[in-house]
Amino acid sequence: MDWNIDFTGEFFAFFLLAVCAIAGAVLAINFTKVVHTALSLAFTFVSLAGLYILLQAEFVAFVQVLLYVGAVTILMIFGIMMTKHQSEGREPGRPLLETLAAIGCLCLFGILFYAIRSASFPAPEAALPEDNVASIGMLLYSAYAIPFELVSVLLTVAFIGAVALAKREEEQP
Amino acid sequence: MSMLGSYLTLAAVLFCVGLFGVLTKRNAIIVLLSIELMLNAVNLNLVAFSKYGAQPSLAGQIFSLFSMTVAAAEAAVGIAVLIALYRRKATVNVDEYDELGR
Amino acid sequence: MFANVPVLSLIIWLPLLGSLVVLLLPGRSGGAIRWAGISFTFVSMVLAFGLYASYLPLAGGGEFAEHGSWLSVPLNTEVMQDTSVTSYRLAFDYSLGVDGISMPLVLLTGIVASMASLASVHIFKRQKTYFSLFLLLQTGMYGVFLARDVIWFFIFFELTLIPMFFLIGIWGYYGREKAANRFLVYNGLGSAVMLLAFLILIATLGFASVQTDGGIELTFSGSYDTMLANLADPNAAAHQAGAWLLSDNLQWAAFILLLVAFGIKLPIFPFHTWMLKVHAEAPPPVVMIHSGILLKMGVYGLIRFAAFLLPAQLHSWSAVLAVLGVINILYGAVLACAQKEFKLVLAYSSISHMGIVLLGIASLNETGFEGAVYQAVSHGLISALLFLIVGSLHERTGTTRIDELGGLARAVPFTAGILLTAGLASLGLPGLSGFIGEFLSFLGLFSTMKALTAIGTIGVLLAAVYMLRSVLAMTYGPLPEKLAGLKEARFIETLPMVVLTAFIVLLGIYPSLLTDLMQHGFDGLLRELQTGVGG
Amino acid sequence: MSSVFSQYAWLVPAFPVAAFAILTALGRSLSRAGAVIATIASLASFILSLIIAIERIGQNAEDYVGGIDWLRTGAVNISAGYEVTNLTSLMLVVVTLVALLVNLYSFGYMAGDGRISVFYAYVALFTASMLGLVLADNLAILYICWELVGVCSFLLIGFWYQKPEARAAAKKAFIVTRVGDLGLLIAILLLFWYMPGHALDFASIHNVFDTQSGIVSMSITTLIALLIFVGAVGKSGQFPLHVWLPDAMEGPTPISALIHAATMVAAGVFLVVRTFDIFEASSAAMTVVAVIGAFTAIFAATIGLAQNDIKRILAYSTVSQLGYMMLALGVGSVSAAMFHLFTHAFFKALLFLGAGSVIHAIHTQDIREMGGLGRRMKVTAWTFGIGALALSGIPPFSGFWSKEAILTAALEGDHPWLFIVGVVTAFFTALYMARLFFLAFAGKPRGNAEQAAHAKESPAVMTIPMIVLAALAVVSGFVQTPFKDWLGEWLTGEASSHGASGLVLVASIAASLLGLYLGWLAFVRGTLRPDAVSSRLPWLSRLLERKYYIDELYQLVFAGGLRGLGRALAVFDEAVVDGAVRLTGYSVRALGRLNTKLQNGQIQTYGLAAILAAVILVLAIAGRRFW
Repeated sequence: MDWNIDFTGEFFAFFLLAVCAIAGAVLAINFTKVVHTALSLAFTFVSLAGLYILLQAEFVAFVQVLLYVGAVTILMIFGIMMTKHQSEGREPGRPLLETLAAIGCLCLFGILFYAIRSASFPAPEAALPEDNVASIGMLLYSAYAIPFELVSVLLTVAFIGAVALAKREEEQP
Repeated sequence: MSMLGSYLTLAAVLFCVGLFGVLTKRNAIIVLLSIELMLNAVNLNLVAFSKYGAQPSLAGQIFSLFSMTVAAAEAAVGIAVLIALYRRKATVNVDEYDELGR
Repeated sequence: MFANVPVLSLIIWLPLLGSLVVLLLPGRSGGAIRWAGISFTFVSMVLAFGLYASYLPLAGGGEFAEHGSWLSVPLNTEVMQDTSVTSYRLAFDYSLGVDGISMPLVLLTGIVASMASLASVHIFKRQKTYFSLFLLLQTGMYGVFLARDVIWFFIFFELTLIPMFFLIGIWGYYGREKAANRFLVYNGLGSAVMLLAFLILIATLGFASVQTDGGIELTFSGSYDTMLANLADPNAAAHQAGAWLLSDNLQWAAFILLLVAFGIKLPIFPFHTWMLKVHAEAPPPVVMIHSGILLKMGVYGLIRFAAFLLPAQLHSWSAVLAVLGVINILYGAVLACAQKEFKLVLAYSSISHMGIVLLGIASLNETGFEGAVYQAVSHGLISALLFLIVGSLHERTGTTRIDELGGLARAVPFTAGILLTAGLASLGLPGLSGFIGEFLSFLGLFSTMKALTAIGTIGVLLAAVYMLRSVLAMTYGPLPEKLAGLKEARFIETLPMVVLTAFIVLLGIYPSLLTDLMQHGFDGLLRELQTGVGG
Repeated sequence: MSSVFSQYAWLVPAFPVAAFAILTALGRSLSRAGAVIATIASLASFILSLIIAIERIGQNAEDYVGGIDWLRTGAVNISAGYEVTNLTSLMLVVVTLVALLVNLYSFGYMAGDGRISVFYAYVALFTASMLGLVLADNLAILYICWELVGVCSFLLIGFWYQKPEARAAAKKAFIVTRVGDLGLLIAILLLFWYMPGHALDFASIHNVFDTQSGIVSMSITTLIALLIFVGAVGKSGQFPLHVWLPDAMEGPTPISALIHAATMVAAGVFLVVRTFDIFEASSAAMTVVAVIGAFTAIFAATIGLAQNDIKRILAYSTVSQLGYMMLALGVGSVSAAMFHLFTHAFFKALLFLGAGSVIHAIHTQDIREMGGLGRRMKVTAWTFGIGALALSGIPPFSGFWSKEAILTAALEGDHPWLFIVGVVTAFFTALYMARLFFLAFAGKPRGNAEQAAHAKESPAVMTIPMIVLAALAVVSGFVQTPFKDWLGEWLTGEASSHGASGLVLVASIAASLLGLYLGWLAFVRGTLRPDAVSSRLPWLSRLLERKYYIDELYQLVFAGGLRGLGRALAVFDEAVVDGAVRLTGYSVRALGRLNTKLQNGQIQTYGLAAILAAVILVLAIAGRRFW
């Protein structure tokens, strides 16, 4: 079988990080304690950040670590801490739902995998610029200025919304 | 064949694992986390295409940045909603969140 | 006589106007509502008779045709390979016409609807709604027989369903809701199937192209005449737009869909069970309309669309139709022998009689086709008369069960006499109209399928058995004590009885009244059957 | 010679039609006036038919055909036409004469009935249809009138509708004859498509089957002939469709005389005569006709021996005599059959009117309750006696001559067995008539006192028709004797004097006399015990009394079979056909319920459904390339 893979350094790095990411994801699904899940996912996020570096997306990798590992995971852990989780792992399983979900996901993966394998990707016409953090900055403030501003509005709204939602209802008149 | 296929396959694996989590996990927090995983899988695709696509450009990376931002906002709102719900129902079990069917 | 009058439109839309007028009348004035309903019904009937008087069979009714554009949707010209096409659209026109096949049925509608309106004087519950629905129903019925565009046919066909649903569901007997639901579900299904068939026909057969100086104008429409013209001249159509010619498979699909759609209405075994409920549960005037006219819409549709537009399929399936007809005849007749409720006897006898219509259609010759239409008209009159009597009896005795009635000839001699006459007409006594239709249908089919016809004629014998069994049990014999004080029918009831009987006798004694009308109605189909299929 | 009056032959049935219309329209208010109108109409018909017949006597009169287009469709073009020939003019006279006499007679017989105008209306309609049947120039019109006489017969049998027996008898008559009608209908359909030019008129039939034989193949000819014969069997009460005729005696007695003795039942014979060319073209059909006729003759005669109801005896006698006519046709003698039809019409009508007179007087039909009526009802007794002698075939009464003609035809036609059957039947006929006559009119009254007190002669309006018929029963035989074959020549147009056959004369006279003598011994002298046979062979007498159990058999096989089939199909309709419908409805509802369950409000279930659906969709769309 010809897998068309060059055993380069990049490949080994990719392989290592991919295994980490998948392992983290699968463990996250399998852990029964929520905190373990959250931590294991954080591991996956870090692995993904490594992959971004491999893909010459240093800025994205940085944001990934900052945002996901730093913000989202911590947010989730706060969420975990604010709710009770005594009953976890004790509910009866839902075999039908889980079987069907497994079948559905596997089929989806099968379809995606088949599509990826059978697609022919043309070779990139050019390489990305070496130092692209600066270029991203330029782009964000020129071509993507309006979306950038909109995202900031979104973040603000989300922030306010989150506060409003999480506020205790008793405090309302 | 470049590495693109491998990245896409990895993304597909992560996406499907996340999807499975979304569909089967009872704990609402894990569901939210699984959604984050799925979003990450998509980001991986974007970044991979940004390098190995037919016309490499930074658009993919920028797009993934926006996506991450939206994901962060989503996580914040999601946790807030969850806490509000928890306060009302005293559980994070999604089985109990069946107001849609009533 | 109708030089510049759109008489067909008047016939169709006057009842609708009447329906609105009835709705505008104050709800308390029962008499006014009733008379408005009856008079609007009669106006249409009179117009229908006027049409009959000025109808010339040789002309084929062309002088009455009405046409107007109604709905036109432009389509992409880019999809056309041929660049000379300048205009490409979907057009549904308002198009009416009458010919030798629809003329008898329009007359039938007029007569039966008028008589049913007279019979409706027993209805006191929500009169206003009743009469407005009743008139709406008439618009639908006339429209079905007069429409010359499949989409309009479909609209009118549906227009009969909804008022019928309410008429059964509100004014029926105890099981009325169930009967109405079953009616609607079955017929709705039939309509859906019919619409599918029509869409096939429109897409494959209903195009017309006009050569203008700019290029070709291509129009898809539901126009029946366009379809007929395309069918008669397939070469021209193929030349203009080869890709859209009605392919063999599509023809078969359309034919079978139409057979099912109209088979439900007719009804053909095994689609008949809905009809039993309707016959048993609906109020008698509504059953008069239903059994008298609505079933005939199935006959009409079958001849008009399945036979005229798809003669090749009819030709290859004539044996199937004949077998279905024989099954209908015998199945209905045997079951009619086993019923204890007179309404159900009549319902099964309708199934049996509609089998004869199928035989007539299956015969593929003029005699058979005319027999089928004749049988349809005659059965319409006879079953209307029978249900009129059923209504009159039910109102007096509270029952129409055979074993609970008896000796009516003594208690209500006039009604009993008419009932006996109607029963004799129904079993095909010569001298009454039922015989002519049966005779022509059998005669027609006999030329091609002798053994099958011979089996079918057993139905005539069985008709005698079930009709006499039930009618004699009700009219002859000793009078049960609880029926001793019965009152004879009033004038308003006897009038429709006499009129319907008169028509039955008239058509039985001088059948040329109707057959002359149909004389040229089938010319096109016969030519098609001879040349297009025979070759 | 041109036929002046023949062209007005359509008026003959028109009179009774008019009478029927008037009586129906005016209804019961007419009462006895209606009877007068109907009688006048039948008188007019009789006079006109007599004129037509007289006009045709002697010279070689041309046949007259006229009519109008009646039904025009495609290949079918049927005219409502009439045809006057010697045969039809003879029938016209017979029918109108008997109808007139019965109309008169009913004046007395039906006097007390409240629905007398209805009765006369039915009789008028019957007369009209019967005349139409006789005059019809084609089979389609004949068939229509054929059915109409059937329905009139049905109406009149059920005239006293309150009686359940009358209702049952009417129903039976209609349905059993309808079986025969079905045969005739199919025969007409066959003829229509096999005849050149789709002609159904008798002239064309004559051309095709007589002169241009070979146009229609032999097997089809036989089939058509047999199917026509089925029609005749139904109408003329031949075995195996004879069962309705005895039951038809539930109707008023004048009707039994008119319809079930003289005219309508003879229509079957008339039909075979009209289409005789078809029969002649097929020897197999002829054999069937002869055998059925002969069998019916002896079969019904034996049943007649064991019956006690005066009208039923006469009814079986009618069946038997019609069998004679069929026998005559089967051996190829139209003239003998028509001759017997002619004489039989008179003497059988006479016998029925006589029986009616008796019933009118003592209100019973059981001959065991009669006796000694001869002294109290002289006219009835004498005329009835004349009728009985004519039926028994005693010279010089008319029955003798016609029966002799039939037997001669059988013998000459080389059918010795049929001849023997005929002679034996003649013996039985004489025997049962002797039994009937002697039991009813001789001896002492056996009924109760009240009946004896009532027993007095009927009014003149009833006896005069009987006297007229008695006179005809005596003289009508002379139109065709072995010495002068006048009727046969007139009917067929060929001189066919068959001469006297000593064997036939001797055999038939001997058989008849023997029968009468035995009857006299048994029922008057008492030297022969009447129950001699029944005590020794009880099964035989029971078999005869129960009419060979044929009614029971039919009841079991046909009525029971139909009822069983009906019930079975009703179950099928309810369970299978409607069940399938209900199953469809139920499964749709079940599907809906299943879907409701899916709608549980949990987002994960929805998500799962969406994913699965998406997968299926993708597979369905993208997967097509693999198939």
